[in-house]
Amino acid sequence: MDFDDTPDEAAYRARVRDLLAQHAGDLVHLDAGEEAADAGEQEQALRRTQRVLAEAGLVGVAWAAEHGGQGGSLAQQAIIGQELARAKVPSLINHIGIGMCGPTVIAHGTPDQHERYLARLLRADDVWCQLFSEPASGSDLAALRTTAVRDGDDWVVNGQKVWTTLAHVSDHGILLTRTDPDRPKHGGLTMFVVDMHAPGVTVRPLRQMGGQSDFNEVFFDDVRIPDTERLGEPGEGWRVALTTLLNERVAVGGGGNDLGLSVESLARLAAAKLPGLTAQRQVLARQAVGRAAVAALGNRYTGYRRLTAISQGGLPGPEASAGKLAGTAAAKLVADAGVRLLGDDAVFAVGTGDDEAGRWQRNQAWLPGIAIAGGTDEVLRNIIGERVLGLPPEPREDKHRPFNASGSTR
Amino acid sequence: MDFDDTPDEAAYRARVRDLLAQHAGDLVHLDAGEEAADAGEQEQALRRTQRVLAEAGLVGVAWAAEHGGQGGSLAQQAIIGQELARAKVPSLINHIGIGMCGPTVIAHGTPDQHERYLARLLRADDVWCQLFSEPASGSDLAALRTTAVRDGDDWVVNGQKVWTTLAHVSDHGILLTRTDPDRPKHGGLTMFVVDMHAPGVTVRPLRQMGGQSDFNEVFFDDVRIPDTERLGEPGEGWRVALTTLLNERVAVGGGGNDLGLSVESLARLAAAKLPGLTAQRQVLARQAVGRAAVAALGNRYTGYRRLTAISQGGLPGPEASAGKLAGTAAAKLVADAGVRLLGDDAVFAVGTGDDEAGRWQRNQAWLPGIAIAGGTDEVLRNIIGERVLGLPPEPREDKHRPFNASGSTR
Amino acid sequence: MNFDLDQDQLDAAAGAKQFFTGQASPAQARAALEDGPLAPGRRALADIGFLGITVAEDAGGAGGSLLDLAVVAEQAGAQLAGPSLVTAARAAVLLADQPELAAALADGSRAFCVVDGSGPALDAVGADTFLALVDGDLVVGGGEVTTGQPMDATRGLGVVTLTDPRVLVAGAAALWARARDVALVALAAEDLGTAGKAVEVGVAYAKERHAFGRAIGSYQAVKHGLVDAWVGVEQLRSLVWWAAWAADAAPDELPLAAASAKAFAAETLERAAETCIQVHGGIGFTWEHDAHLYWRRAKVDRLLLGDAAEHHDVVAGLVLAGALS
Amino acid sequence: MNFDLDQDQLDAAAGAKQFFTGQASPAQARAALEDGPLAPGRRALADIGFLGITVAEDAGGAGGSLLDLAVVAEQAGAQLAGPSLVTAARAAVLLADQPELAAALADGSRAFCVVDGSGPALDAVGADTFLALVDGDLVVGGGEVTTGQPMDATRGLGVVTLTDPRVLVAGAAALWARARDVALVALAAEDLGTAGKAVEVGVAYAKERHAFGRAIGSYQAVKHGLVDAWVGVEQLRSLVWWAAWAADAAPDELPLAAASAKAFAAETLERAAETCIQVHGGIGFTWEHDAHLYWRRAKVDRLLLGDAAEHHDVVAGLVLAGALS
Repeated sequence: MDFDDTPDEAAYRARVRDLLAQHAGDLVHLDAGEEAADAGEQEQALRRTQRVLAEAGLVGVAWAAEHGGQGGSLAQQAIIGQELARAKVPSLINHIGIGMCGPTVIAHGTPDQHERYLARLLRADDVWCQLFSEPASGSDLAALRTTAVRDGDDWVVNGQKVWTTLAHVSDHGILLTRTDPDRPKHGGLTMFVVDMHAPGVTVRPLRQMGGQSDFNEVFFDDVRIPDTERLGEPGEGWRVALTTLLNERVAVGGGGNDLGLSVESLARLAAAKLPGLTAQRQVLARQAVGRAAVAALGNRYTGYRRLTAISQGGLPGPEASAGKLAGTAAAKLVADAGVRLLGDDAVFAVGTGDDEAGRWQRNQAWLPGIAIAGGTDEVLRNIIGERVLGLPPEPREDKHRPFNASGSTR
Repeated sequence: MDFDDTPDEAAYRARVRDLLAQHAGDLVHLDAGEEAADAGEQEQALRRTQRVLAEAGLVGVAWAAEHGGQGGSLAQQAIIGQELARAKVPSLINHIGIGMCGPTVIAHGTPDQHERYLARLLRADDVWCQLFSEPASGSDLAALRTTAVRDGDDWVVNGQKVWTTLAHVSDHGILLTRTDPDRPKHGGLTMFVVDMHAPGVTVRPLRQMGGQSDFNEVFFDDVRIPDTERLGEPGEGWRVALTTLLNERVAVGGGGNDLGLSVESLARLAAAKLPGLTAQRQVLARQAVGRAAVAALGNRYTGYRRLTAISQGGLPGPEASAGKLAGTAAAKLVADAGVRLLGDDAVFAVGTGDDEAGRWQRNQAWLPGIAIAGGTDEVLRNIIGERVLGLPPEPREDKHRPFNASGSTR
Repeated sequence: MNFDLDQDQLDAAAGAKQFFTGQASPAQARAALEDGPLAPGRRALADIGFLGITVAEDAGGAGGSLLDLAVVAEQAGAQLAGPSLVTAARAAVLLADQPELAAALADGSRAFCVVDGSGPALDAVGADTFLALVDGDLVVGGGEVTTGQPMDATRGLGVVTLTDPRVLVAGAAALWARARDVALVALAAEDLGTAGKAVEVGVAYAKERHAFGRAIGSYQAVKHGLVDAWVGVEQLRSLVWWAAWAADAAPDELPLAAASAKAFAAETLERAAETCIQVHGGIGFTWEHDAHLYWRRAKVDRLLLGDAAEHHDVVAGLVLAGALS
Repeated sequence: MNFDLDQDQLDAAAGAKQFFTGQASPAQARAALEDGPLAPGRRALADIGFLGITVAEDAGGAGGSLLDLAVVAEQAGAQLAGPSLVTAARAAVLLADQPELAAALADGSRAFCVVDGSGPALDAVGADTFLALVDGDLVVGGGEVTTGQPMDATRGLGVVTLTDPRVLVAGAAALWARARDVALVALAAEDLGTAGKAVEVGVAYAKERHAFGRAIGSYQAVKHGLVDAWVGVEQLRSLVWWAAWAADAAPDELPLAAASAKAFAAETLERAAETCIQVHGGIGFTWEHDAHLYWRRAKVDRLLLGDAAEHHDVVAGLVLAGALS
């Protein structure tokens, strides 16, 4: 047992670090939490950063060489992630495309689609998004209602998607539609690549309770998609989507990173604030800080176990869901300990909101979403209960009914 | 709003207090938690106490006069309960008979059964128990497997009951059996009055995790019950049992009493122990005591609202389930605060176990059972969710299948 | 034993519900986050008489009990109304022997704010008359108000610097303490209303929203979460009623009852609001949905007038001193 | 990054599982409540070499790491074995420079007990050699043991009065502190085993027991409770491994890791044991069922060597002093 790189990993890390230093002038660098003033400029800078990294061979390393990747390992990909963070280079703008859309196109696309999309995706010439969730189908994804109807060589799409990360800057998306409502819910779905600039596509940012907009709503109004943009056979959309979701798990990974403000930032806040509290409040604040730290450390070291499995060539299994569950719980303890230390300041946030109090206040308002987005706590518990512990699923009355006749259409 | 008796209630209370004083010499008196050394003597004394109270008109006051009661109100019954507690007279030995078995016999029995049983029950000439639960049917009561098969003028009973309070001292019981396994689970049940001294009835005390035995197992081995002891029609047992369960709710009532050791005993313990703790431990112990007290008070005053409803002539509804849920939660907080104050002493309990530490230790070991006995937390939450909040029930696949063919037989 | 509202109080609650449903809403609380006005606002609250419920009749109030005020405050909380009846209840106690100021409280001609310590004060924004305890005396004066970016804009939070304070009542520590306890009860009553509403909204959605072929409220994870929140609301209701009753009928019990109600309110509202968001899934954490407005109220109110830890400590102190025996 | 057991450790765990499954059980823990002997007992633990895992080779031990011991301790915990490997691990540190005593620890010829303060000490019952820190010095001696009626009889709890203590190591505060941290890790490892077993037993029952026509494990209330307990066990496993690794490979991290593991162990085992009882329903709180034996272990272990509050405070102190940066 150790926490060091293997010789191979160390050599790879050195090469990555070297490349990042070499190209430092062409990359965006941001402190955590910092944002560029102009969103458009920011987008261009992030696209440029990804192109530079792609040209240096640091994007899509785990993809096969024939698709523009390096045929590398998930461990190498994790090392790149760590080194980017260390160099304060923000996440790749096309992380959804690389992690989810690209692998889906690779697995189910035609050679022509591979040719047209993959290289451009890795260079961020095209940014991609994933269009699955709908207002009436969140946890129950297969209940989606966006329809695609065959019309000559095209399909005509109508409906609405939601929770679409990056849709506002995307050029393409993978789009899950219902093409046969007479079949049971999972059986009537078909996947497409959609041009986000096509007529009839409208993107609207979705404002969250904290005020920020991490997601979009996307409306499809008689949008025409050529049949050549289909991914997989008609009616096979659910199977195609499972590829995407498996890759989402690989991409998210439950790597044990802190969600929201880190336990280190809690430690700094506590060191600054604790001496000013009464003796009684110090006792209580220390309990809250200690408990939050233990939870965050438990999650962090559990993440190291998963990284070890990946580093040994494994794929993240359903137990990765436990990482998000525990990470969410730890994040809530960290946030609450921070707010407790700040007291009134946290709710009141005098000034611009860029101060410490404002940061913790925003963190607090962002947290309720993390127990929902990317799989609600309830769905994650079902996944772990059924796929890890082997507990029986609940009875499902909806699985075999024609979608038209199902309660899901309500 | 007030917490006083109405003039009628005050007059009734005075009369009860008077009667209790008058008969004091013939009644058992015990401090809370105290027990007689000899169980047999204790049983006789409790039977005698109930007979004296019955003759004074203080037993079964809410029963109709034609059945030996006083035609009084539930409020009067509550007043008697309070005054018995105040005079340190323990609960009536036949409280199951009065609260549940008697009302079931009244509602579904023949005039002959009324004649033979009710007066003797009120005087504790016969003690009664309720034989419903089985090893394989706890929360899912209707899944019971004890069979009764018609044989001439008799029914022959085989099977096992469990969690039977008072079975070891009972003379009669109401017994729910399966008489038609080909019908759906609720449809094939029949209720009987069983003679607990009949050949083939074996009672075995069931030891709980804390060491005490509040319940029994009861085995039926070819026990013959004359058809004249049937309560209700064959196949109507579930409907008869619902009468019993409704009356159980009335009897238990969720009256807001502390479960386990009282918040007052926690206050006394805290006053004694707190000064000996470090400043840090005092802060934490005060948090635990305060939180437990608030929970206990919330439960107590919610009980007063239910008592008010009864006092105004209402019947306890499904919201009484909330009383047990909240009472259980409060009891856990009280127990944990007490154990926290005692620290090592609580787990170690030097001496006879009759000291303060032993009492809190026993309380702690008794608590896990209260979240289960008399309706698990989970079942209570279903009841409140469905009958109070109107949330839809879960799909039930077992309701309409013949019992023989159901998963419930596993 | 008659631990229930009487018919007048039930009627008052129904009237208040109608008023607040018409005059305030989560939508207006949302608008207040972007500088919209408070709803229903001081003027409307004065006109319907809610600012004077506990003001003496000869000062133009209704001379009602704190319980009368609590049933109205519950309805105010359900609609996230502002300004708060907490301030009205608290000022009415402080101004019991000041008929002119009390009349100005009841008729809304002055906008009061009661200031504790140096933290943000409730209803400071727009206030013109400030009450505070300075060196044991009750003082009144003007004030300078600094505003921030509070989680909940309906609370009118501001940090106050008193200007030109003059002594109104010398040696007013006991009066101040009673007024603060009364404020705790009124705040717990508003929180009761908000928490009850959050549960109601969650229950309604759980009946309507379907997933995997059935209403999500049929799943135990959703059902049991709502039940626990509901049970908390009903326990809170009992504590609020007890505390409000005690204020008038059993003043010795008020400190224990008020601290209990406030401590329980803080945690009950927080859980109810978080449950409301969680039950709604994605839609529940959007700006346009009401759930976060209940949640914002919860996050602010749990700290107002002392958090649960402070009041649990108070309860422990009273219990240790024999309050339950 | 290789945060996993190696093949030797996996083999050791499998061997230990076989040993403890054969030599100890909840049934024997139940019998111990009525004065039955500890199982497997000191003799058997010495014979298989488990008392000497971390004793130096030249003192007759295996010279293994704390992680080697932790994987065995986990299996001991799963069967509620006694006496505890916590004592062996802790004494091995204290006796690092005392080859004769260390040999007597490893071969079981002496029965050790390590005594902190005045509370009940682990493995005091039947011990003949007591180690304690007196005025900063490590002392060894005999002792008089007073027994009580502990919740869990497998822990050999007793209050110890030292007799004839002699100084073994002068100025041993740092040694004592390290030994105590090592004890925390071993205790957390035993708790990991007990908690894992309680979850396993609960899961098995939830698959088998039916209510309302389906296995109770299909109900979310049951399923999610077990999942939360399981997630806790896996987090605890990571903390135990980290702390055990740190003891040998990164001693600076040991205090933070050990306190974290012990704090988390206390609450994780308690929740797992309570979940196990609750899942079993009525049968779960009977004397004859194993569930309460896990629960008894939980109720005792959460207080042994300091409760969660004590260790959360330690963690906070270390974090505030920069342990994470």
